[in-house]
Amino acid sequence: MNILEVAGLKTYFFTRRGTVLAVDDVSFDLRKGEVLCLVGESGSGKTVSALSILGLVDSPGRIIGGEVMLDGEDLRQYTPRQLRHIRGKRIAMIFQDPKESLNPVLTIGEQIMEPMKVHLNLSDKGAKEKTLLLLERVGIPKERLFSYPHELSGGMNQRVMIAMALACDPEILIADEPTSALDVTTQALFLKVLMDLKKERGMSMIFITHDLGIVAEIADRVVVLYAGRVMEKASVWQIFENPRHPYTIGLLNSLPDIVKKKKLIPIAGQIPGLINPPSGCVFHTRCRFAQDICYRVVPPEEEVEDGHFSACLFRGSADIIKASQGERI
Amino acid sequence: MAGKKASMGGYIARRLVYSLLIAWGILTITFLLLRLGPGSPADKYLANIAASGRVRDIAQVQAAIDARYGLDKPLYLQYVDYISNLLHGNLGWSLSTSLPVTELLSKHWIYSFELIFLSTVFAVLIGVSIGIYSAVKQHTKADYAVTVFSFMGISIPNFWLGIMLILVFSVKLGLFKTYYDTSLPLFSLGNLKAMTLPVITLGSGMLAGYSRYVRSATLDNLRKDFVRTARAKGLPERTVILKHVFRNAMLPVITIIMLDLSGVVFGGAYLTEIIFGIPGLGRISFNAIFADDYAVVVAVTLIGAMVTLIFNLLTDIAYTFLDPRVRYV
Amino acid sequence: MYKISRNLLFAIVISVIIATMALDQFALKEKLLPPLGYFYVFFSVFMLFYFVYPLYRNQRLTLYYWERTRKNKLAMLGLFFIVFLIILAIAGPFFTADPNYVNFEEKNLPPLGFTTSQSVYDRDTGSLRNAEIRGTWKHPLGTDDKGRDILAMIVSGARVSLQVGLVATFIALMIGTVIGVSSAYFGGAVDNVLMRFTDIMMTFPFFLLLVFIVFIFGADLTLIILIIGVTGWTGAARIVRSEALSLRTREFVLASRALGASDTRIIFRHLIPNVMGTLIVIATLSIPGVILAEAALSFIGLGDPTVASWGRILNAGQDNLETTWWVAVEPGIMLFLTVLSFNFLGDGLRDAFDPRSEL
Amino acid sequence: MHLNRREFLKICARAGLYAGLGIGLSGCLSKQKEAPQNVTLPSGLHPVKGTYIDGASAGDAETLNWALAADNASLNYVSLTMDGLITYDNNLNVQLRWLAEPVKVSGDGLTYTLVLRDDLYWGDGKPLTSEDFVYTFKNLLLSDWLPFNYKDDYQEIVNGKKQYVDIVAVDRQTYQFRRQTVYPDFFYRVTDLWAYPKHIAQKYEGNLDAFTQADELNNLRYTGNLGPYRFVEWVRNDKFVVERNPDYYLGKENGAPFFEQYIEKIFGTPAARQAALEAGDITSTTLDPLQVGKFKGMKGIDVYTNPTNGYEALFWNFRKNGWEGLRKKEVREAFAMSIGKDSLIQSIYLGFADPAFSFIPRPSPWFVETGLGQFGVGALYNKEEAKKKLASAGYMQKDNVLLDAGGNPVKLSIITNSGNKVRESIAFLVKQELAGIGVDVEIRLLPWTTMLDQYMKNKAPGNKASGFNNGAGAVSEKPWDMCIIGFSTDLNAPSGSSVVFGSDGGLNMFGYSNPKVDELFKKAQSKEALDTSVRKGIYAGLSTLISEDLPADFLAFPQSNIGISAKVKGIEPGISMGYNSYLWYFEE
Amino acid sequence: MPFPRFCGYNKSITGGEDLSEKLLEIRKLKKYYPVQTGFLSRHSDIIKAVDCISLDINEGETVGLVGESGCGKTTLGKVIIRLEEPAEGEVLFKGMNILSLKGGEMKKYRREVQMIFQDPSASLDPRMTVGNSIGEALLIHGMEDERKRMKRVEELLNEVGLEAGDYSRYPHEFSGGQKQRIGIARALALRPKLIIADEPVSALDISVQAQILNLLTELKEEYKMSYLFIAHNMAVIRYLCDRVAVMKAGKIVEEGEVEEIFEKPKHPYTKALLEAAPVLNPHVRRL
Repeated sequence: MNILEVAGLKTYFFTRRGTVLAVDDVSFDLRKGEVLCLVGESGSGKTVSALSILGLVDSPGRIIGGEVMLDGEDLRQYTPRQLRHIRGKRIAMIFQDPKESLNPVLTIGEQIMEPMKVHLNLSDKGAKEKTLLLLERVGIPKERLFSYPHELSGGMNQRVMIAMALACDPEILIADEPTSALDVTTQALFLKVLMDLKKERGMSMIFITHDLGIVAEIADRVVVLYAGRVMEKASVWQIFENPRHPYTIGLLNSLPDIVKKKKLIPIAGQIPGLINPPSGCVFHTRCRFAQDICYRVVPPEEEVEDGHFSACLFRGSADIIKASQGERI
Repeated sequence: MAGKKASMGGYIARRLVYSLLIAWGILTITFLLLRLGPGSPADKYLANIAASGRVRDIAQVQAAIDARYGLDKPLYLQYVDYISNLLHGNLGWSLSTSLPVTELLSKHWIYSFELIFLSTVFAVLIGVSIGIYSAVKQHTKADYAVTVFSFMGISIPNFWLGIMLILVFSVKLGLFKTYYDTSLPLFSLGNLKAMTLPVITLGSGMLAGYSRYVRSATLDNLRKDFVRTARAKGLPERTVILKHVFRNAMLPVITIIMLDLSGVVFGGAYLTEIIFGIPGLGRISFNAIFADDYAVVVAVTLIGAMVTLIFNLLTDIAYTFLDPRVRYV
Repeated sequence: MYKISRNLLFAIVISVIIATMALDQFALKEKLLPPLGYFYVFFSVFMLFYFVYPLYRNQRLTLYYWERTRKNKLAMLGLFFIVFLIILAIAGPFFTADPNYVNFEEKNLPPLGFTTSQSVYDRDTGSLRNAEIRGTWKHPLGTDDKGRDILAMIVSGARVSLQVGLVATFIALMIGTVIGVSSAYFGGAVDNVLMRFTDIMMTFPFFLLLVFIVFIFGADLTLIILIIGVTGWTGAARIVRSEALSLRTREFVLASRALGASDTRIIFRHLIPNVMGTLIVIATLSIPGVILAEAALSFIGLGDPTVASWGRILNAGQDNLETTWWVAVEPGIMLFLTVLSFNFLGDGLRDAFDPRSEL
Repeated sequence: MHLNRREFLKICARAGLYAGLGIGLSGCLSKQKEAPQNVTLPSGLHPVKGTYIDGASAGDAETLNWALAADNASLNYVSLTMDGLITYDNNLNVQLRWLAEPVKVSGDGLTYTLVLRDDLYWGDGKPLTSEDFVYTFKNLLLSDWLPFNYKDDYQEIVNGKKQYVDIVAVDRQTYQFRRQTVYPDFFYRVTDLWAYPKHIAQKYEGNLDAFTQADELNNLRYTGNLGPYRFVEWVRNDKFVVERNPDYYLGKENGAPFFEQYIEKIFGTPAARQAALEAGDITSTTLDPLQVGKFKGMKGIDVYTNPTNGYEALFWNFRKNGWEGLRKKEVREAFAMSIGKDSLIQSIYLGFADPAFSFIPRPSPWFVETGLGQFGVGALYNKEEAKKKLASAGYMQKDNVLLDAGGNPVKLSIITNSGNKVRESIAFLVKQELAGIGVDVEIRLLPWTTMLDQYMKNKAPGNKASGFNNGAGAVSEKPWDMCIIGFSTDLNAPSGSSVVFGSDGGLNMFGYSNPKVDELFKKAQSKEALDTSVRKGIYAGLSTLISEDLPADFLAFPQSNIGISAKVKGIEPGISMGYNSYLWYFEE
Repeated sequence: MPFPRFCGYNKSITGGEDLSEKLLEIRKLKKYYPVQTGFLSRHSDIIKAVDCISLDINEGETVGLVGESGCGKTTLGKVIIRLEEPAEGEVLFKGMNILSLKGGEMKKYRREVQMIFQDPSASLDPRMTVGNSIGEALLIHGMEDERKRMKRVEELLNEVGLEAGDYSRYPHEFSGGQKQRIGIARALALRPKLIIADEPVSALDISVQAQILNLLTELKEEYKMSYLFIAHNMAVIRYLCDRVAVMKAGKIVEEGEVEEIFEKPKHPYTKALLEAAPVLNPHVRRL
């Protein structure tokens, strides 16, 4: 059932100041037809993980370990040419800032048609027809075919991005914070279009976000990342109702809720730098429950309940369970 | 759409008006320069007469000649005369070559044009390609080689380079003629061969400069999100570079090339023409300076400024077609 | 408090310099310094007060940018050569011969380790007498056609080149900064007028204009420096303006305005220090251009004839490239290395000051 | 790359200092030989072939409309297409060109009769007649509207009034100049001018603008068979191209000239010019002394060393803003005695010059060697002696420093134009030498215009305009003490140099005044000087007087070196080497 | 549209009599930007950034201003602090019209009203030490003694959770959250009565957001200040504010007590905003 499996992924950036451990031993899998959310704050490695899947990490970054299995084949063993045939065709990706992610000097029509011409060998005419259909489907008037990105609003541009991603009917769509540059109302409309399309085509989706609200809204399963490592992996229900990692708990406690006013309990301290990440558990510098052992031992991911993994040495401790339930008012 | 066209027309109109304003400023400054020069047209004849050492009463001759050239009029009337003469295409009479300045320049501009044109083509073709190459291969040995080579190209005084080239390739190796032969038809094979050393002399600095600009512009654009999008679409690397990166990178480079035209190219062409004996505008004005033939010097300065102005205008207009974003400015 | 005292101190020092200059010009019989000398003193004092002292005071920031620059090997190479050149220009004349000392007995000596043959015409026999000449330790880089020591000339040429490069660039940047900042800050009509004027100046082919003006007013080093400074500010003005414009809307400037900071305070405490990085980069990258412009001017015979600049030595040597090649080749190499060094350093500084690479 | 404003030293123009085929107006001796065409061609054929390219220095000609020209290059260009009345060979003997017979001077020295050949015609086939010459003189050169440079040459003072000499056409081939006063050098004035075709020039008469801009006069298409070459094109600042004139009147028998084309090619720098010769791209060019050794050793290139008619001298400022010491003869002598001319020639000219003691160069028929004060050479090169002379004039030495009467060290300035490397070197050498007698010299290298405007031009108090000589009371704007400058001398008529040394000479910028000199110059132009031997005596006296009074320290008569491809044959080296260039030919 | 367009202070909308003391009153404020569209047709288009807005802020109150990007909320903030000049209208601070203030009075006003900016990286001068940035306010307002200033700045640093030793460090040495703390310290330096916080947390990470929100709440108590809190995140507004005004296209479409607005939004736009905001509960899914 797993269409994509990522195991032990390590992507480091070799900068002049030192090696940035952007993604350090990250594993997760994506099941057919589900929405997997990668959640984390800036620098947690969620975007780099996604880029690593497609081999799009730019210099000075390099994937130095792990496997990316697509339908049982390791994409890391692929030649650049083979990988190119996966990109856009079997796995498509959309990015955070639609304005920046579209080439400003090409019309949107041209940009949508590009992958079709490359992967499907469509003629100009065929590509154009298909593009018009796609545009209609994502809700863009067809006379916009010859518009340039700057002539469209952010929401519209993000729809263009979807149309482009869906051009070759990929099996997997990776969406990297596609809504964070959009207004709330636009975001809601956009998510609707995205989820409808996903259901329609039975795609699997990796959705990267820092917004737990969106996670609650669309995810089937969730991977919580922090400082390049996986903290917790579980279904969306488990995450929100029974979080078993202090970081997840901290996140949930520091978010104000729109439904009712509650007390906020922030996570103390700052996000650590990734050149010399904290020893042992990367979260120990900010963890309320940290013990001496946390400074030394890198906690392994262990299943705490069915399909619920946590990388905390004290995942079952009463304090944590209490914190996760009791303090959430 | 109609609104867009109108705004584009408006933009061009605005540029035109600015250019006219600048042109007027240029005319005024050149007029002042002409008046700054110690020489009046009279001085030429006066010098001749005085040189014989036999005529004492020079003041009278001076007055007569001043009257003939309208120099006894108040300054503003001279200014009006100057402008109206220019509008009639009359740049005055060149005393050192016995030709109307207009005719002199119309005979000689082609040599400068050929030199600048060939050098620009040479510099742009090679500079742009090695610039892109070195950006794509950033941090490789090839990149460092290009970088060091570019710096050397920028730093080598082109008048010195010219002399050395003549010494080595013409005198010692006898590969080229030591001078530029004007009897060969322009752009003929022999003529192009004669242009080799001058073009290298003038072009190497430009080439090096352009390769630096192109490299950094390409690097800037390589980091852009839309490049990642293009790669995520599975486009071949060639297409990514040539279609997506190149077009965007060239936009700022075009401006720089145009700016170079007034500063680097004219100055360089001036020296190159002197060294290789190419009878272009630079050489003409150089000789005119030492012959106190100010009308020619000022006319060449004027033309240099006007050409720069027109090229800047053309660049601005070309921008509206190359960069769709500008149309709304 | 320190700001006021620094400005005050600067004003006092400058008044003293101006007073001395006036005294020198009008009262004293023996001139203490040539006009350029005063210019140089003024320049040094200004740099000391508004460049070196702030660098010292803001050690942490200085160190931070130094660390960033230091990573660029080419820039360090350039810096090394420039420091060498500065030491050469300042201390060199004490160790080398007088560059103006002429000795026709020792004319056209090749550099150490080279030999050359020279011939003299004998009117009586109508034939040439040939002689082999060998380079000597006394003149390691050889001598020119007047027997002047080329090493000494190159050392004094280094001084000239640095003077021209630094002072002309300084003038250009001062003008450019004033025009750029006022254009950005006052906006509206002021901006329009200043920028159109800049446009006009920019369209003029710089070198042609330079040649013309120098020819009209005479080839005097001070004047050449002034002319380069007065015509060469346009690029700086544009860059400073666009930087200042973007800075003006930056939130820290807004914050300062919200605190009630005056325009002068914002210009001098926020705009200029922030433009400073760019200015340093422009300066480092303009200096080679200026040095080359002076050299080119000297090369075509319009340089100050009383000053042994590299361009002038080169000009003197170019006619006999095949016989006394060293006269043209040596200053050419120095010129090339100097320009290269400044370009290396400028590029390194640009990377170091690049806000995009700042965190 | 000389900064000389060429027209300034136009006195040079009277005797060519040319590169290449110094075709031209070289001055000459009055003894006219009835020279036949002394063509001594070697046996065999000289097929017409090849292009002769002469590499010239930076300055291009200014106009082909010769009446307006004041620079050597212009006259040089024109002379390729028009021979002129006569020319001079290397011994300064007259060679007839357009003239059918030698100039007849009447016994009273007042009438000059010139007879033209009858086979000369203009480009449109109309014959060249005496009427053309008379018209050219009367209506153009000597008219009010045309600022012809040599007008004064045709003026004489009759009863205190200036007037032009009379020109009359006697018949179709013959015309006469009729003077009322005697002027022995007048021969040289009347024989070195061309004529305009009357029927063309008439169209522009009276209108300077039209005349200046007249296309027919600005190109040389009217030259017909008057010269060895015909005008092809003139690319400004690049080249002047002429082609073989098949109708050339001197080529009727032997088919001269033998070059298909002749090109004056202008180079930006001497280096480029010499490189081109070395590479074989051009046929000839002048060489710097330093280059001669290299080119002499080169196969395929011959180097010719020829004397010239110029001299370089150190002039003193006699005016009020110069050092008063230089107005004393002993001081001048002392200075001249301390500047060694031999070492100057050795180290600066590398031997290619003669020491100079007066303004008349060795090739001139009026040159005398005996009786000259030979300062700076031999016994008269003696710094100790110089110091004694200075002491006698009241200038004492102290610690090797010369002190003036007030006890102050003597500091003098020496000026010369920047860009002229030879003069620059001389300035340094003079400084070095004068340091030997305790004089501290400051060298000021000035751009040519600055030097002329601020140092050479002078004006008397109350006078508005400044000129090169505004009388005894005039001073220049800026003070100076010594000046290095070069002049050339009309070899045939050195009396022209009175403009430099005469008290009211137009180029006497130095304020020199010696009644005896003035008198001798006047004498040289008087009736008694009609007799060549008398004139010789006058010039000898003048030379001796000048060499002793030292209005300037004459330093050297430079020689010129010309490198020519060894393929070129028929060359007769000498001071007017190019006089028979129409007979030169290429040999493989 | 049935909903009434109103201009001017309409008490019926806010409901109930307001007895607490008014700190700031905005009356019919307008701010227009001209947009150049063509060469000859200058100023033909106008963007109404602030279009006839009236709003009160009481002492000790936190008023939220919510709306989507480009609705003019930031412009309103800038007009209040006089970084922009309005076209029309009045802004009364403690009953004084601040738009006519000049010189010394203006300087006084500056002490009372301060602003916190959105982007913590852009709001600090990268070439100035943190101490100087914070101390600048004190210097401008007459505290010239450097030692005194330093002491006060160190106090401020402690109050916002930084260390006194950070005084001589530069902004690039801090993380985003810390920079925002510095920005807050700078705003606090003059002990203002009103702080305009323009999206102070939207550029921060979630875990840091809460720190800053809590800090703002604490400081409000300590300094007895009012906030005008500009945000687009409804949840943050609900957490922090007493009253909220909803802005759309330069106009305030609805205004009232937080609970009232969130529970019973009247204006369709408010409803849309609330509906679009994601809820932290996977059980309430709408997609």
